[in-house]
Amino acid sequence: MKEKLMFQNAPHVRQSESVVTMMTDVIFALLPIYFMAFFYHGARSLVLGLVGIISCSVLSLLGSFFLREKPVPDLTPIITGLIIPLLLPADIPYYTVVSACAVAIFVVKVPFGGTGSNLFNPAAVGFASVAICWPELVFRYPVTMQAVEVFGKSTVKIAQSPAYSLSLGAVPDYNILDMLLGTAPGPMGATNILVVVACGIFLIVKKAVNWITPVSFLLPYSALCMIFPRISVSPLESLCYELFSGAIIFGAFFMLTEPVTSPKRDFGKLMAGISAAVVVFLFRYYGGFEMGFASALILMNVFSPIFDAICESVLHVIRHKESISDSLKAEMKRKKEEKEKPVVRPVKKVEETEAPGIPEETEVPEEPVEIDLSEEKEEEKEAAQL
Amino acid sequence: MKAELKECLGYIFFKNPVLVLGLVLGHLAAGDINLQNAAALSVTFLFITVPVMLFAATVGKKIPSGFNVVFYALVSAAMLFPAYYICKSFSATIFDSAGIYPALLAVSTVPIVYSSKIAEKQGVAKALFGGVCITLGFALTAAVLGAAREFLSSGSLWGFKITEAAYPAANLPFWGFILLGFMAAILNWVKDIIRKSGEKSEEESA
Amino acid sequence: MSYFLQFLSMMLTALFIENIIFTRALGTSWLFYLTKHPKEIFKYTLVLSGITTVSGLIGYPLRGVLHSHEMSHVIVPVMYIAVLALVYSVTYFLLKKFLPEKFEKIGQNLGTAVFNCAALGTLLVPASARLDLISTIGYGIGMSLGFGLAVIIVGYGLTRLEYCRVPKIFRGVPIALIYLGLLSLAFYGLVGHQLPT
Amino acid sequence: MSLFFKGIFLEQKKEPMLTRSTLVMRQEFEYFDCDFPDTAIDELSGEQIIELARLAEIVDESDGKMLWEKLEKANLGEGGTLIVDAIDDEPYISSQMSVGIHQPEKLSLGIELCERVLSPEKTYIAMYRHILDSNFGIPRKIGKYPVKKIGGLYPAESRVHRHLPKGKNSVIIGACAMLHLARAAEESRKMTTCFVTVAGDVVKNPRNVEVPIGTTAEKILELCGLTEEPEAIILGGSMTGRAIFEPENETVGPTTRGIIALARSYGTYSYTCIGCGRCDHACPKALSVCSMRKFAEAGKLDLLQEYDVSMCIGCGACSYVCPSRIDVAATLIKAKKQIELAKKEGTL
Repeated sequence: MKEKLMFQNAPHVRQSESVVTMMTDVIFALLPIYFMAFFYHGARSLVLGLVGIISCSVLSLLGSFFLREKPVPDLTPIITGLIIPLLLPADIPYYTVVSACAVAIFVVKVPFGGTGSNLFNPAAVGFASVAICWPELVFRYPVTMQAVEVFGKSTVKIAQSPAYSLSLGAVPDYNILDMLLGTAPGPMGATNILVVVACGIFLIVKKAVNWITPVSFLLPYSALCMIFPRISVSPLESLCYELFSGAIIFGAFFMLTEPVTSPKRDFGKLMAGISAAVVVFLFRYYGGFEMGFASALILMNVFSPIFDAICESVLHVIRHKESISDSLKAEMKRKKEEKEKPVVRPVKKVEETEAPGIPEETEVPEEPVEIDLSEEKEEEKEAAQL
Repeated sequence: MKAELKECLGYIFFKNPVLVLGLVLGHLAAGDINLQNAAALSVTFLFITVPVMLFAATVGKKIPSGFNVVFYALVSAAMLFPAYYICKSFSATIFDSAGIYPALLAVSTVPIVYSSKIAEKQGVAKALFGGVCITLGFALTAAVLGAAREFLSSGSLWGFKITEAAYPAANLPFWGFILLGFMAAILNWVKDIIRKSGEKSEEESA
Repeated sequence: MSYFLQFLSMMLTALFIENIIFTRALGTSWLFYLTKHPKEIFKYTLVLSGITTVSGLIGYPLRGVLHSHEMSHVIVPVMYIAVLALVYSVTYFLLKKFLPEKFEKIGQNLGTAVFNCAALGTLLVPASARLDLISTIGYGIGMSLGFGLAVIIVGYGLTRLEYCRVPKIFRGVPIALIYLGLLSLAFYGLVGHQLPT
Repeated sequence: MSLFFKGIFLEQKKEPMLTRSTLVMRQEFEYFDCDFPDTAIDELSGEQIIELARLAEIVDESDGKMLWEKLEKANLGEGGTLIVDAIDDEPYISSQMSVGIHQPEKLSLGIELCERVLSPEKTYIAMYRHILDSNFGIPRKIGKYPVKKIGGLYPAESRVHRHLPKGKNSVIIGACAMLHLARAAEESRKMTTCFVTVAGDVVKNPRNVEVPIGTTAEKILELCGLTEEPEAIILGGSMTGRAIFEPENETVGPTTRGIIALARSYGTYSYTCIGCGRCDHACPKALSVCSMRKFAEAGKLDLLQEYDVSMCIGCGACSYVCPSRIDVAATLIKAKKQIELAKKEGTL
């Protein structure tokens, strides 16, 4: 009996749901959107999705080989590979999707250390890099209900998306129903609002994604759109136009809730949602870019640790409620005594502050970066004498 | 001669001013868009570093530490004029694409910090040699980066068109940072390989 | 009143939208030397903005004259460096005479605070954009405050890198550069086009 | 928000063990001789009961202290409450509840003796309510003492204090200790046995057993029979126990709650953390578990202290919930020990 016994850590009962099940839920939530894209734009959207998945997973295998760790069977690159084509138009050439996936894996994930430690949302960075590089390709969308040829030049008529006409301040010439059902031209996966919302709710019910970020993003954003409409239409209508154009709802359910880069605590997620709403609102109104959502998201990823730190300080006070209130009472008592008998104020010690800028004694400014190069210091020194 | 060559290579690879010490990053990231800009930056860098090193090694020591920075800035500003004429020689409209970056080299970290921290303590010959090697390191990095970005963004080298543009956004500042980051990583990788092969040869010999 | 609005709008654009580090990459090597406590960095930016506004004021009439000159690409920067040197030496001696104990604290580093790319960039960019006096000052102050903001943001981001499994060859300068690149990608999304330098 | 949901929901899997009667291992009992053998049980005075507990060396299984010390020191004063701990909120484990259910009259006798010593104003038996996967109804009263159902999520221990009136002190005594006190009073029998739940998907007939203290885990497992070779054997609770390698020389003590034999072991393989924040959500003490794990792995003990790792009660809720199968609780408990070590050496 003895030889087969294995060691395992404290809680010997574990939840049945694992990372793999969560990721498969997200993939299942993305498939109906691909079906709708196939319905509107023909087989090319499926081929684009396939290209996205293959390039992302191959590159991430290469990356994990490069990181010299054995490739762990995780599905995050597949999700990135599925999300990127959904933000692009259906008739985009294949090399753009491959370059977006390459940027998403090789610039965002591999240098920062694999799946768990990327500081930015790979899908957002991938899409932003493609949108900046080929704006004329990314921001013109084929008209729906016409199959785009899978290979070769696409002959489908091109039309501007409602988001573009909104950024010019003109009322888009598609009514709200069109945009709900997705017949308005736009990014492949982000126009059929009903299907996207349904998949989002499916994700929230399956607990693969938390419900706080999308809700705390969509509510303030719609409030802002109603207060400051860009187009002279009734506030409710302007809200619908703003919300249904420009991949806002798709981004709220699939990109904003990416677990690695969003804050960890629920209160932090709330703060992130609200500030993301404000930043996306500003980006869309004053940004020079039609698709401001992706770059606003990258900015929000920078502030997620700050929201966590705020939460932690609030909770720290709550946890130490009693000890803090006791010390406060003691403080008040001490102040009362001080008021009664005057005390000679001790001379203030001149506290020396560490001089900013370059520490003097380093012969060559070897560590320009504050990140500790501890294990490389000696090797750096003997390199200096080289 | 072998020691100097080894030290010069050391400056270029192991103590590359840009990739390892992180000295002059902004100019390369935003200013170094094509090969001509790289050449302009390197020439200006040469004309600034060598005289300032010389000045620091000889006169700089005597000036009190807080005040020598002014002289370095004025010397490098004075050296901007000859650099201007040379830059104008290889292309008239160089300053439209390079903008203010060649002129900004005058107050970059090399003449201000590197000279007052290192060149003052070295002898004249060593400071001069150090200055030349740093310029070499900078020029190599600038050339590689400039060529890569020009080829990617407009498919041409020094203005002569080779292919059509592969990645038009390569000349933007954020791609400059990312490419610099990857070049620095490749440099670390090369250093690793050299160190490992060095250790392996020591094991065989020991 | 409209002057104040113009000043404010110029300052805000320079502070957030056209941040000096992320969109023009001026003074990035300072970023690595300065990643210290936010209070320290704020003092630094105050010194920077003070000196650059003063030298901007002095340099404004000279700039108008020199722009017509055909070698203006070189003469304007040299003039500004000379003005910076003048302002620096004046503050150097004033500090030495009137506030000696403060002088010991930041004496040696005052030089590096004044003569860096961020300071000269703050003077040259409004010059090459031919802005009038009010927006020059606004833009200058905005750029130096933007420098402080960027240093704090990147400083905070870089401390978070310790908990990522960064591979060995990317540690130190390379990963900081890639982080900076991704941040300026986000700011580029706000601007939408490449800024003239 | 994480402030309101405290702890996690666990299916208790208590079924075959709870309703089956306790199997008693054949053993000879030890007796003690006290100097007042003839006084009837209901005239025993407080000191005599404490003397009985001391002679019988009864150990309270909820916290491992000696029962007579607890009885001596606990002066409840007016308005105090006595709580009988029969809360088995860990899956598989029901050793304390089985005492209350299968031997109610002995338990109520023990509680009555304790009441005479402490003279509390209110006494009740605490039981965990969420045993949903079995059609077992928790009794309303055991003997003449009411049963208060402790609701909420795992871990329930930390929530018992919430049911008490503010400002009044209270005593928690385990149900098995009460039983041993009753036996000591009736047959002046020493405490030589302890109650252990034997469970797991490999055990042939899982049930609660009463075994002498010090018997090895292997003998107990043979008592209940094994259908196949287990991959992991756990000594203690299913959430806070530890995996053992040699069952033949690991012995059972009064505070061991159960022995669990599992067919498949999780091992220590885990994916990378994707920062989903569920461990923060599950922590009953509202600690920032996700960042603390990162600090613990990076070895930053000062930051860990700042994030209050000392308040971690080691309940294992975070590791249970983690989808990447990371042993968050183990890392934090190890870091906590390192901090105490560092504090002792004065490095921190």
